[in-house]
Amino acid sequence: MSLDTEAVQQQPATAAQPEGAPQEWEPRIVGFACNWCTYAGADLAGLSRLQYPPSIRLIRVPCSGRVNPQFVIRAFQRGADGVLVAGCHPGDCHYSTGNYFTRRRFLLMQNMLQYMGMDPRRFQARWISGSEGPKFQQVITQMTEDIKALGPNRKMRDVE
Amino acid sequence: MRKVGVFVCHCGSNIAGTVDVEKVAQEAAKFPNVVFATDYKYMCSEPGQQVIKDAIKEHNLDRVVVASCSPRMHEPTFRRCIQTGGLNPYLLEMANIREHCSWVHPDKAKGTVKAIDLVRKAAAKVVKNEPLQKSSINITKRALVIGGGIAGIQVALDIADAGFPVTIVEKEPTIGGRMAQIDKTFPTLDCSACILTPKMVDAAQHPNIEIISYAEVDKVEGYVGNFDITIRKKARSVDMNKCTGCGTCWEKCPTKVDSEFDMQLGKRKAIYTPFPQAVPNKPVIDREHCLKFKTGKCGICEKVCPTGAVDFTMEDELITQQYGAIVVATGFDQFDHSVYGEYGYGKYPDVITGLHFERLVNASGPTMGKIKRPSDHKVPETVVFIKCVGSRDEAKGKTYCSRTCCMYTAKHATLMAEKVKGSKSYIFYMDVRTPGKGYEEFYKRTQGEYGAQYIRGRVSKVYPKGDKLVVRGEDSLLGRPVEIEADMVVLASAMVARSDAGDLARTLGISYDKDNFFTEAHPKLRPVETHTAGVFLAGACQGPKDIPDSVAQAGAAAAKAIGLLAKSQMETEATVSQVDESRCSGCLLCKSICPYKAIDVKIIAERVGGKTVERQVASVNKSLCQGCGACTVACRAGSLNLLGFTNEQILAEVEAVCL
Amino acid sequence: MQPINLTSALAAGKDLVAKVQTASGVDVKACYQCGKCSAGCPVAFAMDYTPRQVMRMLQLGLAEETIKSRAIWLCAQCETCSARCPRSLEPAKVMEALRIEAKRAGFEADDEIATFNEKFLRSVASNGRVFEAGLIVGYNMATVQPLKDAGVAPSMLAKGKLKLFPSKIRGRDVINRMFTKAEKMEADNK
Amino acid sequence: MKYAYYPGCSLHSTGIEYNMSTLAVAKKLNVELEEIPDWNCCGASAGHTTNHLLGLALPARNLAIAEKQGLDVMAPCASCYNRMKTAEVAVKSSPEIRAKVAEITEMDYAGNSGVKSALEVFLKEVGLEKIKASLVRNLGGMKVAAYYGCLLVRPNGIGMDDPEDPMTMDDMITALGGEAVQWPFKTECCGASLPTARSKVGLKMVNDILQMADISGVDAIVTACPLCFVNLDMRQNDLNKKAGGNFNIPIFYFTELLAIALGEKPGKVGVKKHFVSTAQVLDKYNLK
Amino acid sequence: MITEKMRDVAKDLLTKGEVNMVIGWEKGTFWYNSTPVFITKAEDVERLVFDEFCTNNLAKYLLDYKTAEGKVAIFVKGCDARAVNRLMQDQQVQRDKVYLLGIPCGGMKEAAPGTQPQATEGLPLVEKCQNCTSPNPVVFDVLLGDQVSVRDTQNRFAAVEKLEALGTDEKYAYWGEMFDKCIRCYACRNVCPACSCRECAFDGNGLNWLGKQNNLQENQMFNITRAMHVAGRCIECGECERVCPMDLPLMAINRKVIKDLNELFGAYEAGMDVENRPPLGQFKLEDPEKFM
Repeated sequence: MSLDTEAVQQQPATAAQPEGAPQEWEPRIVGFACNWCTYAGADLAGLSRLQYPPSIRLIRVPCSGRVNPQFVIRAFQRGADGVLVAGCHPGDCHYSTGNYFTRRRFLLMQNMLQYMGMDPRRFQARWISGSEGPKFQQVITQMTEDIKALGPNRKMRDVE
Repeated sequence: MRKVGVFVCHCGSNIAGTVDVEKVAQEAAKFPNVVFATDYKYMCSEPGQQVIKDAIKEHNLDRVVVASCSPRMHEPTFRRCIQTGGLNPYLLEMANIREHCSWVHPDKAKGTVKAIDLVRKAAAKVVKNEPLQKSSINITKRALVIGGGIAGIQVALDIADAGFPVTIVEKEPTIGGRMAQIDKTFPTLDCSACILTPKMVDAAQHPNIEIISYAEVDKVEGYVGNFDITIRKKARSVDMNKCTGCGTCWEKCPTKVDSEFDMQLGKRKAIYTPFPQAVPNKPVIDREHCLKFKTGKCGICEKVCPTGAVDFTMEDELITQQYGAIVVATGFDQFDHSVYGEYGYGKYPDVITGLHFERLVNASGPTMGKIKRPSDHKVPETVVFIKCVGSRDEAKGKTYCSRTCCMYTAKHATLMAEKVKGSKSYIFYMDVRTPGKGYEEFYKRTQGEYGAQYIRGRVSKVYPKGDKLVVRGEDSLLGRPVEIEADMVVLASAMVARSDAGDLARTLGISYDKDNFFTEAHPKLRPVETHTAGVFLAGACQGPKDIPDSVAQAGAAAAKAIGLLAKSQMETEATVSQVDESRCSGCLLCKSICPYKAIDVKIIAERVGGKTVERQVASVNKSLCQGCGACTVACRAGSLNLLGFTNEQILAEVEAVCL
Repeated sequence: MQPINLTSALAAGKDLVAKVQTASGVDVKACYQCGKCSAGCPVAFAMDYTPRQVMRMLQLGLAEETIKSRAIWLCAQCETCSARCPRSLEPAKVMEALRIEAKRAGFEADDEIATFNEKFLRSVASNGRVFEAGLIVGYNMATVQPLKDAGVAPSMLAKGKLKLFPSKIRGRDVINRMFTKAEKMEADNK
Repeated sequence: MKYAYYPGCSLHSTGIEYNMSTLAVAKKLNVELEEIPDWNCCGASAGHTTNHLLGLALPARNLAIAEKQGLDVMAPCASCYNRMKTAEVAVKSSPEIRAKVAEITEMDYAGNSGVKSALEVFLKEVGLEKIKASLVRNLGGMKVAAYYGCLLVRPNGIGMDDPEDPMTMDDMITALGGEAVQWPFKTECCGASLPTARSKVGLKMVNDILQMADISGVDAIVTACPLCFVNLDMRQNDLNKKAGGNFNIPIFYFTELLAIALGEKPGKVGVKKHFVSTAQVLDKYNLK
Repeated sequence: MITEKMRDVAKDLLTKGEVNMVIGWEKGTFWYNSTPVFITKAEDVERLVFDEFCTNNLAKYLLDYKTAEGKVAIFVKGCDARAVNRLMQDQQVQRDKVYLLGIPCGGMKEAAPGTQPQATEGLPLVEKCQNCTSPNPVVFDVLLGDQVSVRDTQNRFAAVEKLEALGTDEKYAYWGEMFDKCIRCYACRNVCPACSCRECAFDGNGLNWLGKQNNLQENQMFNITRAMHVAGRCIECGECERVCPMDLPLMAINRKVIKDLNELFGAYEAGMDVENRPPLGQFKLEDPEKFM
């Protein structure tokens, strides 16, 4: 095994920062959240005023089973530093079975991205229910820290 | 070029306190297609909504973005708002800058950056929004109830009382179901027949209820609101219009047959009603045993019938009728304990089941309510009850707990103590589960007042020794093997799905679990619905249940059915899947993963190389589709798209947040 | 009765329980203590712990007590328990694995049965087959009951049921090597 | 029909009648038996409860030899049958075990040669129809309890008949003109080596079985296991002397009754070697 | 000899009118290649051959004759047969419209271009055949020749495992180099029997899943998406890799997916039958739960 150099070599890049951004680099994480569980969980985090880094941008979908792997690749292409797919816990799917397909699809996708040389921390999937505001907070915080440690993503990106 | 208006809400200080809302509006104004952007203190208030409506007119807006709270909160509000403002309600997108931003990011600078991103995302999506329409379907205001046990009767009465016609289709010659076989009901010990038979009569006499007994559902076509259902009325050999139920025929019939109703402990005739209070109280001829059908001779019933109702030439009849809703209430079967060699493979006559015991203790049962054991009609004095027979046994039975056995076994022990003075009941159990009103108290009385001896352990073997049955168990609390010489052994056999449940499920297009119980649409939130819209569940066909639970579920299923029938038209989801037929190759992988069976094959004709050829494509039934979007990802070619969450819309959002 | 400290018991018994689980292929946690095994066990009446209790002790990590028990030696390996277990666990296999562990740890609570087994196998190892006359004599001598079963021996000899000399197979050396290798492989495995 | 014959240690000593009668039946039914050359002990329960691999390797060596002969094995002894079947199943289901066993036995056994009990070979393969056609005399209504013990019917997947209520021998008794008494202790354990190793415990187990047979009103018990046979036959005397029993139930190997019904002289199949005399009952039913 | 049998059976089928076309192989321009041939007349059957160079998987040609009248007969090796199953599962080919002539296949060989004819024994097997798991047709109407035994396939995932062992950045660098070469000619897709869409997601004037630029990023998008689209559907015929003009190690991607699917969701080989749905089209409640 060779040393994973990504984390140590790449310094936070400032050049690619949006105009007027604060000094500390904030990663950009695209999150796909199912309407019934994770989106509601994020709402609950808000209602409970649970603070987490402003790195996440949630895209609302009806079900995690709606998330096409191509959306994930497109996010990386366009400059996402991390991608999160989140939905109801297995057994809790509003549509009964959607997240079981999600589970298979993204387990495979995660392996594939890793095989292609993406750090697995950049693409994660999580089950967050509508009552798990604290879990949403914790997942976003952790993922942001993970990605901060890795630095900005350069892989698969088509914008410099 | 779209004309998008962006409306940023302060939500008092809820948003404005940590997000620079004016800056958000200013930035939003620079986004492509945005022609107007403003902020306001409370966007959801009357004046706030007026700001939107006015702007739509003034700036000729064709799309609207509201940046405020969660769409799960106010999306319906703002959809109505733009609708009154003259726009299709689906031309709205919301940016959740409160729950997802101002409330969680105290750093105003960072929060503002994120809020701008969220608005950009919404604006990018809304540009791709198209006007959507909810479609509507007509509802046939009639319900079909399959199964006429206590659950089915309750459903039918409730729906009928609400003013809708109901048909009960019952497989047996009479309604009443399992509850009619039961003697007393726990925990009150009131007589089962006394509370059931009045309901049976109510159902029979209700002007809105039609009972078709000795019949089965043959075919189901159509969908919610418009099911075309074919019912097979089995040949009864008795003309229901002529028969008065006088009973002369079954008195004179020479053929005796083991009674199914009495669990083979008593006899009935070849022309029979299962029990005296049957509804309808008109007999059927059991062709398998009737001498006339077997040998061509006899025909006594025909001769003695005063109204000439007996008709040996009768054939099965198929009738087709339209229904708006279906309630399935087909009940349960009792587990067949003949798989247990250690309990004698069902060959020991005095090893009986709970339902047998019900008949033995029932005053109108084969022993007139005197408890006598089947082998030699002796009154048993030592009785062993074994619980969890077939339940909680993955090796030979079912994995689940049958829920009712703890209580009915306690009831049986109570009845033993009452009916046979000086008798002793031993109950082998693994756990005693009594979660119900008055249940634990009943169990306590059984142990205390009625002196039933509870022994924790599963019985390993029952074998005859002389005229006794030796029962070997372990008292697992003591850690020692125990033996009881009993006169009779009663097995609390599991409740299992009807043997033909799978067939009915396929006919109805509903799903069933590994044990053949019908599956509810959601284990918590939609417990009486199925995945097939318009089909509801009541009673033990969905899983083991006692009478109170079955009746409660029946009421719930009736309410759901009434809710459906009360409308003359039903609105369906606007955000449904759509097939691009030109792209669809007809592989139908989508069909196999749709949880609602909303996708079907459709044959289309098209011109290829100068000739017309037919090919198959997928087709979405808008009334059934619930808009989950699973099919869109299964489709590699992207020929399926989910309206409201199209690939184009989601990709636009991805691009917008990555900018 | 001393209370059992379950916290330390679980930790202390972990390795042994794991070994028994691997060797027997039985997940002891899956046992729900219904007692059907013990109810049907033909030897339970003579055991210090019923088979169910053996399973329970393993669940709680009291593994050492199980390998010191007499129950594991009394088990006749009739597999009635395994055939009737509603969870398809196989207590008989657990007993088998516990015996092997007990031997390894030097606990042979029931000397008589352990001795019998040992003599039996020694007979096989040296002859390739069991020499029953030698086995009975050797076993009774070892357990200091030289006259037990002695009464039947003469009549057995007369009926041609006992031979005075062992029947030995040609491949005795192979059998001998098999014993050595099997012992070594099982030892390496642990 | 030809099988590799695995008599096992018991059939050469305590179970000598079983050997004699098995060979006699085989001859009558034209089943050719070729003894496995230089076979070794299967290890019985002492083997596998001492060392798991040894418990597989001992029977596997015999099976490997039979595989070279190109024959399936017939093992009359229930214990040998059970051990060989276990080895067969284990080797077939796991290449890893197969390799280990091969290393120990110095022979590869691929699982191609399987094992059958004598019950299966005579009553299932040859079949009751053929047996009925060859009967010379019948049991004349002798009341016989079939006793299977544990190892023929357990565990699930290895046993050759139902573990709770096997019928193979009962059907034979009926076919031979006897009355197959239905009794609940067909598969109750006789204690195996316990009557020898721990006689108090073992004798109680034997006692229970004999008692149940007694109250079921049987003339005789028939078995297919040499260890069960010894326990039931030889221990009656012990029980009568030490425990105040009063047993006098003749025990037969199923092959003995079968051979007699097929015309063999009782003396030739070893019935005189039993501890409990068989003369009375054979006399009663004209089977001398 | 298989070739004789092929000709006999083809002639018979065409003469009797049972089929209107026979798809097989004929000798190509060079001694070391045999190319697809489409025979419609009985007198042309002599063109048919079967030798160690019939590498092409013929199944996908069936799509060209979907709407044709009558039946088409097609010769199928193990991989062609699995490909036919694959297409049938996608409902692109109807079983009663094809007549399958099975040929057990000992593996295909290759010779360096331009070399002189030589004995085929000494030639190496082509890559795709070295680890072939199903040399015998899994579906056929008649079988020509005797079943052959399966070769040792222990090295099936060797290339995948080698790549898996690389570090993250090394992997990225490796694949970056590979995909940089990709010219997006789509030959891999066009030849693939798992790519049965009427119109590919990457074609047409609908949504632009893929940009038109030929750069690394779009090539990555294309290749990863292609792998996901054939996930659980790839029958390992290796045609994509064979036809790739840039020699991309495409099977190292496909086999990675096969390996993962088998490890994660239980053994599944695509195209062994038509009933068993691909793993991404089904699920089990007890699937591995790694997301928590």
